[in-house]
Amino acid sequence: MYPLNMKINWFKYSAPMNFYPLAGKLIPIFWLLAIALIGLGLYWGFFKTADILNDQKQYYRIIYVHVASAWMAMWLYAVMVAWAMIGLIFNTRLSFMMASATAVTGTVMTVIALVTGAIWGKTSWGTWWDWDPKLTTFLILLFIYIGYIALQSAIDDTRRSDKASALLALVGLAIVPVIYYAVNCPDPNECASLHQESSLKRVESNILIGMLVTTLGFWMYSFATILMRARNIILERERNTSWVSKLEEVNR
Amino acid sequence: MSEFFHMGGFGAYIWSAMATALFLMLLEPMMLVIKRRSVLADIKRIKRLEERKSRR
Amino acid sequence: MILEVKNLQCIRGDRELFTDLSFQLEANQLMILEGQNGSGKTTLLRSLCGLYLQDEGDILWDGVPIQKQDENYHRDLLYLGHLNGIKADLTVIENLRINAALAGNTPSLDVLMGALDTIGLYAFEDFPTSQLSQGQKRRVALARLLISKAKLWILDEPFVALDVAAVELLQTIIANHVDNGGMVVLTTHQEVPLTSGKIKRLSLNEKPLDDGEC
Amino acid sequence: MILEVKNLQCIRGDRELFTDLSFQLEANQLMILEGQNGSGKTTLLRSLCGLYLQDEGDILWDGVPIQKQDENYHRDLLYLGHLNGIKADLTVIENLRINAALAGNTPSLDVLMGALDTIGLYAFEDFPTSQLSQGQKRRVALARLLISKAKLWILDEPFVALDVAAVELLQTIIANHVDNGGMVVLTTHQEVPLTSGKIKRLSLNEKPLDDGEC
Amino acid sequence: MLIMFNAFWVLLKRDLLLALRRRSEVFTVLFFFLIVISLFPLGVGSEDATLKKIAPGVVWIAALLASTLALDRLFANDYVDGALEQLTLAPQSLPIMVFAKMIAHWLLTGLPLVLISPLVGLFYHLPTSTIGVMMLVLLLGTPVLSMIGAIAAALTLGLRGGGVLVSLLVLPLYIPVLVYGSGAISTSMVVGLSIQPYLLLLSAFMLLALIFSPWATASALKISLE
Amino acid sequence: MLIMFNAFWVLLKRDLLLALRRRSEVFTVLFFFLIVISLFPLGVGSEDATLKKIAPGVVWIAALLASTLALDRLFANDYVDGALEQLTLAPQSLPIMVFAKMIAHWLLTGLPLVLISPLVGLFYHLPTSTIGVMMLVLLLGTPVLSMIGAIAAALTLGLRGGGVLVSLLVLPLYIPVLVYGSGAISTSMVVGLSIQPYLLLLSAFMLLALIFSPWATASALKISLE
Ligand code: HEM
Ligand SMILES: Nc1ncnc2c1ncn2[C@@H]1O[C@H](COP(=O)(O)OP(=O)(O)OP(=O)(O)O)[C@@H](O)[C@H]1O
Ligand SMILES: Nc1ncnc2c1ncn2[C@@H]1O[C@H](COP(=O)(O)OP(=O)(O)OP(=O)(O)O)[C@@H](O)[C@H]1O
Ligand SMILES: [Mg+2]
Ligand SMILES: [Mg+2]
Repeated sequence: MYPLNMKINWFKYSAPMNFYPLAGKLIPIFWLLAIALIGLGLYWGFFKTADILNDQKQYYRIIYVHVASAWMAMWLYAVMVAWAMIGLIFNTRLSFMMASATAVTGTVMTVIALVTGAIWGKTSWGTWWDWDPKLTTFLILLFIYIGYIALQSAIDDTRRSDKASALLALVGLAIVPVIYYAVNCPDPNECASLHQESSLKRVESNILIGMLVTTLGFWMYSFATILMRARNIILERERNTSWVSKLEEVNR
Repeated sequence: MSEFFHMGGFGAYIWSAMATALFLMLLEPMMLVIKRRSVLADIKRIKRLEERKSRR
Repeated sequence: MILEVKNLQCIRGDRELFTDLSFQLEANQLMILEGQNGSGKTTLLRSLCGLYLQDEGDILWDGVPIQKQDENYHRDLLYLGHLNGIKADLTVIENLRINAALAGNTPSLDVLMGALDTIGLYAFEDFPTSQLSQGQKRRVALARLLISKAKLWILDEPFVALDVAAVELLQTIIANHVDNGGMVVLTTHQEVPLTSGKIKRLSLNEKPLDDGEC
Repeated sequence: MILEVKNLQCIRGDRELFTDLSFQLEANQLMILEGQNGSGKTTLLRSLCGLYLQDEGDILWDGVPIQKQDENYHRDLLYLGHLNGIKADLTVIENLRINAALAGNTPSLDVLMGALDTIGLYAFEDFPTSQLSQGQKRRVALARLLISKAKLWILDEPFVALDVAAVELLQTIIANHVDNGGMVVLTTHQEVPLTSGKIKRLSLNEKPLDDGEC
Repeated sequence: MLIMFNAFWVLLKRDLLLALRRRSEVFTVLFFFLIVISLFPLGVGSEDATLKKIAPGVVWIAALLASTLALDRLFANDYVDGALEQLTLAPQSLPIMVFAKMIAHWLLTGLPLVLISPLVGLFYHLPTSTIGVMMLVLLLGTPVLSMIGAIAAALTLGLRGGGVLVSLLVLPLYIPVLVYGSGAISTSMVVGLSIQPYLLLLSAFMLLALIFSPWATASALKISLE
Repeated sequence: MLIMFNAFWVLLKRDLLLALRRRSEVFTVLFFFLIVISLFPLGVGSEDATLKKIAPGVVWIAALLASTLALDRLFANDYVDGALEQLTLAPQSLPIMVFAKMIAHWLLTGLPLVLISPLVGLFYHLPTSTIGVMMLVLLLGTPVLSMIGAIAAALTLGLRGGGVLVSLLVLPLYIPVLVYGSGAISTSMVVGLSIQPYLLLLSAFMLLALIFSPWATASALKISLE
């Protein structure tokens, strides 16, 4: 009735048993890439753009970390929702594990964006925090991440916690755009043009390169930590299976 | 060199931003490694327990 | 009407409770589920109701997997778990009436009072159930059996908290249902002499309690 | 040590559960409390513990009313009600250790593990109790009996949810306690052959269930 | 179809009957709302201008909090006594039954807030027209709160610390309602500005919530009961 | 005496251990506090002067609400699983045990608020000295909240709608702390005024609560268990 062999082919790496060693091989690669790219991006930003920045704008150097983490924070939310959705549709355990592994790294990125953003704010506006739409959205994003993690850790039963948090992520997906709209445009009478000019357009191309390279490095970092966390989750959940007890690291 | 660290008066801010990012991005993998060790230790303990029991 | 279970597997936490469990139950049959504490009886019963999703295998009602026919199956099903499912703030008779209405029945007052009488709660009909003793609460829950039109009863330790008279009564009720073409699956730790119909016994003890560990 | 009950009366809502109830219990005695559902057994046991304040009469421990000697009496008392009193988030062994500590005991790890072994929870010591089945949770609660130094045990339907092996085990535990100079008051609806010591039976059925109303 | 409506009415009536038995619960939510409202002048000071300024926000925040707090009554009691598992096993559509429970919940917690809100107007010296607007937006907004909240309540069923957890999940999701709800009230105090866009947005939220939340909540319930 | 302290430590450790098992609960209260704090600028608007003006009240109201919400963890879990009835039967002084539970509760819900409060200072653009005062008054006031709250929590044990009911009982009792707590913060923003009287009053409240609340709570527990 079911296309069984198809299923096995398609879902080969969706079995934690197969995914675990694969992830183990990928992690060092991602770490290397992350260090290299972040190093390169920051080197570029700190040493190759000095002439562009006149003395008042030195603080622009925060942008490399700030923008990279801000982007990652948003991207990882999308990734998390995608995993959750796949999990709910195909009922694959691994997708749920990936979703929860992504959430924590996303939270870390959000925190970095908020902290570096706040520091930037102190340098450029003279205040640590302002209730500007972008910042507020980010704060709310942090709350939503935290809610996801809190729900997950409040439920012991892994099956329930997987599905419950996935559903929450989906609900979040539906509401987050509305929140974004509401925060950006609290007064619908004056909100004809939502598309304010992207701040990116005002950035020098030279700085942009550094930013993009750093962001790529942050991507690699996220891959690495997500895979590490996924492996931990797999070990924890499958600790009584025979394949885990045959693992090299267990028998050492 | 000190001029580089000074960064036109913004050194403290820039470096503290970098430091927080670095700190968090080192802390996260460190926690992961610690967690991995504890999970592995747990698995080993379960295994020992089973072996002891099968001998019983 | 047949309840078929095919190659069922359930895993709780990291313990495999049962694998490859297959059986079928027909009209006029009673199945007694046996097993030590923690052997997975409750888990199996909840899977049979569709409240717990099995890890492998199928549960078929009339040949169709129960996940694919929620309301149809639910019309034929009556489940009584560890919890009574009665509202403490409502009176005994309100509880009974609402439960029946949600199951799609609208019994007359006489029927309801008759059921209460039978189950030993005569003159308690206007008590809020919060003021009943443990065993009396259980009786309110059991009164549903007398009103329900469901074919398949799934009862998790129905004899708990009942006194001797009530246990006997419940035995008769179950026997009657089975004799009239019903099916019952139940668990109990008490030795209860259930005589009528074809009795099947299923033991979950094959895997001893600490199988994984010893 | 004597537990004396003199002319006890309890009224719940508007029903008089019992009046003029008097008995006494000495060392090496076991008292089985009998009665239909709703006859007031739980109420009586809770009054004996001081958890429910009787309407009339006295409960004396060693000649002193129990209300006047809280901690003294509590040191000699072990109560196990319908609820298990174990924390779902703690592991089995943590639960046991903390319960013992609050009762004033500090048993060694060996004693604790021994108790778990006896009660059939060997190798479950590091499980959070939330992941145990109903009967296993009950066993955790019962493990306290093995550690406690209390003289008077008050057990409300201790056999509920236990499987046959566990019921037998508990019988032995109770018998041992009674033989060693303890006292036990318990209720149960199951026919449990308790043989040792002097057994007293007290029935609360004198007033039939629906006495007031029919 | 008929049987569907039957289940709807039975449950609606049951929940209202239960509330009737515990009338005090309805008043508790109401008084919570009023207490929060009246704490602000105590904490912030009671200058007229300040009060007018903060009134829209305070009303809505108090409404969010009251409705969040009341959420744990939506399913928690039914979960504990096993009635909920019986509901999911009833031969009726679960989303319909969930919808009935949401309606009952709004009637018992949202509607009273709408009706009491003129009092807030008095406390904070708001003009009459503003009070009307406030009632209107509360009428449009509080059902959305109940319906979004129901999803979170279903997800956190039976979890320890459920009360705070549910607030954590739900308050960020309430933000759009808060922003436009309080926006409408503030705008109504400014001469010449129209509040119509606000009302349209709030109605749109309500419509969306009506369509999606019963299904989402029903799925969440099934997940939680496993 | 020794055995008294023993029970105290055992229970304190038990409650902290339970919290450790559910670390997320501590964070939930914290984030609830932060969310409430950040709802206000969204609802009220974010002008600098308004923010500074409402900050003292908002901080305290958020603290009151967070600590109220967390109250149902104090005894409710122990009540439901029967641990509470075992505690009252333990051969130990009940007030001492109750006191241990209060301390644990404050460590888990009050102290984190004190530690996080500087963030509120940033959000609302408060001067540094005011942030210091805010932490100090929170440190003095939150234990009082836990201790008064414990009485109400004990009284409402096992009642349906306990969550809202407890808030209803307790919020009016919190008003003195609210008034002097926020008063101290506002005063500290005015040059030349001393906040010492506020601190003295808050300390007096704490002392009174320390003396009476364990006994009151223990009696309330006994009543609720009957
Ligand atoms: C949605 C996520 C975010 C993105 C994509 C983002 C991106 C950017 C970009 C591209 C710039 C440079 C703009 C320019 O050159 O003028 C910038 C500036 C800035 N960001 Fe962010 N950021 C985000 C979140 C945050 C957060 C959360 C904070 C504060 C906590 C923050 C604070 C700032 C500040 C203060 C500036 C300087 C603005 C100026 O100089 O005009 N940002 N951000
Ligand atoms: N909260 C209450 N308010 C009023 N009446 C009550 C309350 N709780 C119990 N009762 C009444 O007290 C009587 C005795 O209850 P109790 O729980 O002591 O019975 P029991 O002998 O333990 O019964 P069971 O065998 O069913 O456990 C019952 O008839 C019940 O109606
Ligand atoms: N939430 C859970 N998470 C993990 N494991 C669980 C959970 N609930 C139950 N289990 C495990 O599942 C097993 C079976 O539990 P179940 O309740 O089905 O047993 P049972 O046969 O009904 O036992 P009893 O006779 O005691 O009621 C137990 O060993 C228990 O440890
Ligand atoms: Mg069971
Ligand atoms: Mg009883």
